Amino acid sequence: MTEQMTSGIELMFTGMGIVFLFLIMLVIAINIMSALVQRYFPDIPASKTVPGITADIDKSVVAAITAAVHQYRKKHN
Amino acid sequence: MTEQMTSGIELMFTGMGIVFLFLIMLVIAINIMSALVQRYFPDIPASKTVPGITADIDKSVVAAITAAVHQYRKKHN
Amino acid sequence: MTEQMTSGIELMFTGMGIVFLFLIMLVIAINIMSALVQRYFPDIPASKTVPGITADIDKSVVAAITAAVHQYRKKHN
Amino acid sequence: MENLISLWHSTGIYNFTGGQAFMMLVGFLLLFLAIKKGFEPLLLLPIGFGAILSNIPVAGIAEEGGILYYLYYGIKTGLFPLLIFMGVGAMTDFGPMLANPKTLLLGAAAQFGIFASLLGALALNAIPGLEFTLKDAAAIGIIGGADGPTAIYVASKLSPDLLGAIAVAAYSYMALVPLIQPPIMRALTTEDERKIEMQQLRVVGKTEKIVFPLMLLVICTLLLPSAAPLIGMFALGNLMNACGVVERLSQTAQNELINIVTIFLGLAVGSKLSAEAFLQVKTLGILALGAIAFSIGTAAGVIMAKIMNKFSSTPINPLIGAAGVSAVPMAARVVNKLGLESNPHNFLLMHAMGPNVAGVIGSAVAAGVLLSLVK
Amino acid sequence: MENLISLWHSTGIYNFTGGQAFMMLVGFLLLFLAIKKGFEPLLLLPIGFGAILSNIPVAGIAEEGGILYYLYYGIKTGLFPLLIFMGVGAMTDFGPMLANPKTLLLGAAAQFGIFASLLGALALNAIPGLEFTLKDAAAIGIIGGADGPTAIYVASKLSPDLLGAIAVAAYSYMALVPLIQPPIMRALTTEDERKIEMQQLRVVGKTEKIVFPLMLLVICTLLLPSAAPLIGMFALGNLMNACGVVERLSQTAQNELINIVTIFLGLAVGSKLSAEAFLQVKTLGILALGAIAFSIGTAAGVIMAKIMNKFSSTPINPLIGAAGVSAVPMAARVVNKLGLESNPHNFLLMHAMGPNVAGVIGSAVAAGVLLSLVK
Amino acid sequence: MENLISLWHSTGIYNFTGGQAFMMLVGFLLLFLAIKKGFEPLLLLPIGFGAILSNIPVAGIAEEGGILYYLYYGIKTGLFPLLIFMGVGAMTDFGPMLANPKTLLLGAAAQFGIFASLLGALALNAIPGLEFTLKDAAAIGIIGGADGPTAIYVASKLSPDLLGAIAVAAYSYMALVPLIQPPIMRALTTEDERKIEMQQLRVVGKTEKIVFPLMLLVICTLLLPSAAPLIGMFALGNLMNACGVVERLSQTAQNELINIVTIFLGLAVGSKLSAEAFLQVKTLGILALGAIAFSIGTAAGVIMAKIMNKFSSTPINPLIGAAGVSAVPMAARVVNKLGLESNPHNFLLMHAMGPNVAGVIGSAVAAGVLLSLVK
Ligand code: NA
Ligand code: NA
Ligand code: NA
Repeated sequence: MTEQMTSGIELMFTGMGIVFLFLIMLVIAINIMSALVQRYFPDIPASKTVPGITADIDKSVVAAITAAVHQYRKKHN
Repeated sequence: MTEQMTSGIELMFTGMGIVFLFLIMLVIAINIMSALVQRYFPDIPASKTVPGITADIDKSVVAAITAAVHQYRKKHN
Repeated sequence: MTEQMTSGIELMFTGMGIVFLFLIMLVIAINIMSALVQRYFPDIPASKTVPGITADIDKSVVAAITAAVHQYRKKHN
Repeated sequence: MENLISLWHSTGIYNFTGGQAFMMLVGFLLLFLAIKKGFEPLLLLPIGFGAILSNIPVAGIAEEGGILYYLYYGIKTGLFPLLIFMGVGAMTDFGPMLANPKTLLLGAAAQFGIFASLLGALALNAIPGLEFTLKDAAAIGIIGGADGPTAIYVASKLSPDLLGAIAVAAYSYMALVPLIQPPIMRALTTEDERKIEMQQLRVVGKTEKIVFPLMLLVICTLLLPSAAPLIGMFALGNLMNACGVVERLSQTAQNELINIVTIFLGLAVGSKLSAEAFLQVKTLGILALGAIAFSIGTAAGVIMAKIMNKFSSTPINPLIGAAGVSAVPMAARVVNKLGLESNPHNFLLMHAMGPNVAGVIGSAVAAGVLLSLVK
Repeated sequence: MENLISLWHSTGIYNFTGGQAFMMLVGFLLLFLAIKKGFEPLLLLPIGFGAILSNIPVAGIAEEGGILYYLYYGIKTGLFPLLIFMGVGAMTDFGPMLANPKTLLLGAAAQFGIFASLLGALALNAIPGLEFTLKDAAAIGIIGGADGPTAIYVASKLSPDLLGAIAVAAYSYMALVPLIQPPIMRALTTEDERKIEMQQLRVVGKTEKIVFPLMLLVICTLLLPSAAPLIGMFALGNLMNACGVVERLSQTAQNELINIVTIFLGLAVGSKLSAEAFLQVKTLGILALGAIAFSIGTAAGVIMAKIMNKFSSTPINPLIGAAGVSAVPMAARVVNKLGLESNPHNFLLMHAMGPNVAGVIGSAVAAGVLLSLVK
Repeated sequence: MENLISLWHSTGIYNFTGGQAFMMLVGFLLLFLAIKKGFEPLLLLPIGFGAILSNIPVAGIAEEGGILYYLYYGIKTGLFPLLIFMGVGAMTDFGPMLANPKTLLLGAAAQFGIFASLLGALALNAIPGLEFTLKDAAAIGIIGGADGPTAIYVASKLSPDLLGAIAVAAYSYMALVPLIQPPIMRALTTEDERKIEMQQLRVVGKTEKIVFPLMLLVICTLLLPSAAPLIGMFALGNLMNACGVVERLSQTAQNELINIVTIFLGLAVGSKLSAEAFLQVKTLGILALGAIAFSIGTAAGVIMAKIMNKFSSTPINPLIGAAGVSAVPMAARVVNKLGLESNPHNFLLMHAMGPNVAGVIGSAVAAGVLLSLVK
């Protein structure tokens, strides 16, 4: 086996080792962090859309608005 | 006539010649391409707006939406 | 007092002098300009929003549209 | 006291040269034309402002270390005009042209303005004190292409010192198209000709629109690779729009990217409006030749359309030849207006859009010829 | 094995210096202030992140070849702060100021903070170990201008090593305006003064708004061309917005362009927050002087307003003088809040916007003075 | 006449080399795949177009003075891939991963494809005429990361000559994920395993999402600072989005900025598709190794998931291991599809998103290892 190949194999072991080490550390850190945050800084689950409002608009209205926005964009850009 | 002028005139003839040659080639190529495409790869005429939907919205609604979009943009930018 | 301090104090007087001189000139220029413009080039007060339209849309409609725009943006970006 | 004297010596009043003052007035004139007269405001406003900024004494905004100096690299490298061209490509619909490809020839004929004014520039060398090199003449001629980014691209390569005047002339005359073209168009056509109605154009499918920019690029590669930077970026923009699968890139190219580059390009062009470069008899020559270029281009387009009308199986309204100079979409609108004057049912806009966008290709081709032959 | 040792030698743990660790904590502190305390998050978040990135050992993100190194060119050339200033100009409405031009003087008075803290910096040289040059002192003083891009622009020209600390101080104190200003404003005014209602402002027409930025640029050119880069780009943005004919450019300048540049500028400023540059007694001096600058500027504005109220035919509420430091629009909001506390019908927001935007001009003028006199 | 000959000598027909013609065909093939087959069109369209432009004879678009030459600086400096990574970070939701952190290990296992194909490249040196250095092998291996910007970043640092082929392979195989992965996934799992339903994920709060990118950066700093440019810009984007206080910056990073950079990056990558660099046996090796890398990565992910399912208290469907290669979000969608095939009530999309985004981190870490150990 060539020297290059040897260093390649070594690289593979080191590399995969580091990748696993890194992500295992991350798993541990996440677990600790999540526990701490949920215990000491709990927050209301983030919900980006306001479902109440969105649900009220039926699809045809959304379609109409989408088209209007399209028109608006075309005119204004 | 100066030498410069001579080369200018020569440039004019060469230039217009190339321009025409180029665009004539393009006309020929378009004709061939259009024939081929319409024969072998016909597609439904592209229509970017959906007229049905757009037509349904009367102008005042569009105006209202445009204004709303304006407000939205101001707030969110 | 150090020489540096002296030049600092000098700088302060010159600086504040220039700042005031500049802005006083600007005040004078604005007064002249406004008088001239209002006399010779009067224009209808600029109003960027069209209050009539905006007022007609009640808040819930605006909210609905805002949500729709949001959806539209998410889909189209 | 020392400070005060040093400050006084650094005021604009103390340092102003007549040339700078004059060029700032030119800048204000451009702003006036842009804002009050609506002359191509998107470009002439930043150009005018750039002219003012670069002629402020002491500040050195267009000199090394100043912002306009750095922005000018975008022109020097060709980046800015080519990115604008990409954006324009993305905004261009080749549908009307593909529906009636022979109108491409009108976009060829109208380029005669370019070469005629090139000759004109050389002829002006007869006047003592004027000395245009062949490169200068070519850069001036390209004004007749009626296409801003092409003119800036060519001028930056062939004659950067004249860039300011050339860009100003190009955009000003594009804005003046509704004044320059109609008399020429009326003079060269009869009332009957202007009344000619044209057959409705077929709808061009998506596949043709996708294939076209690629075909254009191939022909350019084979015949005239020196035009490939311009034609290539134009075709890229057009393809991004036509293909429909990279909508977000196409939108950005047409909007934010072209807007950013427009501001930078305008300012950088303005930085070439220095007193030394602009306050020369040459500039008057450039302005005169630019007007001639537009006029001759218009005339050549109309005459070509008249000839084609003679030989064509379907009627061709000679007015649409005027749109061949490009100046998209103004020239096409002018055609439409004149058509409606003679015949209220004659909507020529779509028919004029074909030669109009063909004119963009035509002047890019002419630019390629000049870039490859003028050395 | 060799690999493992070589890897160990390339870990952060192995290479960390105390200074880097400390500066990363500073970065996290800035992120905390930005995200949790709402301190100017648009700038402090990228600055804080840039501080972290540039202090990561081994990675060399702020050294040649690293991304922050390249982004810093945008500050070195002045491009980034000037483009931000253009965007700010496009967002600024000079209407309230034009309706009551004498409030411009409040924007002049508040610049006293700049020169007072400049003197303060020189005075600190008495402390052994501290050594501020006149350039350093000027760069520190500009914190009192309460205007981020101006501070960064001046610091990058006069004292790039202090840039990080100066930018952080400037933006932090701008965020702290609601805490710093009220006690000073209350101390210097009586309850009756705070109750003063001001006359409603006239509506300013479009033409005046178009002419103003041009007039501003002309005066700057004549009196103080060294301020022309700042004032010029500000006026350009303002004109683009006011004229109404280049709406798409104005929108891009206010949104996408300023956003892109803000990210880049913040990161690049962060790259100057290295341990060697920041972990010095100087930094404490800068932070102290910054607070003094804001306080003195506020006081000077309020006192000026009191004086003007004495001599003015129409009543002037002294509180609006505090808005003269700029810190747009926070300072104006603080004024409004204090006005409402004393008199629930007293809406001072619009009246405070005049001095507020005047303060931006005022500090750009002060910047011009410093750039032209401090060598 | 001289002109005509000179023109003829400047045509593409006269100057075409076979290599250029072939590379233009490769460019057209990429356009075809992008437009008609929907292969990662956002990148492959500009790359394909860039390939065409850079192989146009005479024009020199990728040589000094040409636009692609200048755009390539954005890759050389690392700016473009890192900005894309920032944008991707802003678009990434770490919620599903934070809800089930052990799935991160799947994103680790799938990186085995990188190192396996690195070995493969070295093994190919046995074939006469092929000569991959360790740097080349590392750059090729990173294709297995299934992440475009990471591959481009690493290749530009380690083996710029292979950049074109590597980028094309990376994006092509990402587009081919729906073809490459399913057979491997089916072969390695039983029907019963594919039917496994997973517990619904808890909702992850905003604070955890804010803290995560910072934590990621800290761990990266401590363990592997050579990955910090990639991880750092990714974390910055993610933080800007998660924190909610710099919405306008986050939006710009996800939209206009990433779009602009994508166009530029694609064109610049295309400029590395020159005949000399691409028309080598090496390229075939790269394409073969890329496919192997994806396959092995997929297999490693699935096997890891099977092992974890054995030891886990809650059930883990082995299919989600395939998503560990990244190729966001295609790989997760493929998982979802296969899950539904075996069990119509089995929605694995969210469960697969965890390993999917973990795979992005995993390949950035692998990139850091390669950048720090391969010299
Ligand atoms: Na033209
Ligand atoms: Na200020
Ligand atoms: Na990956």
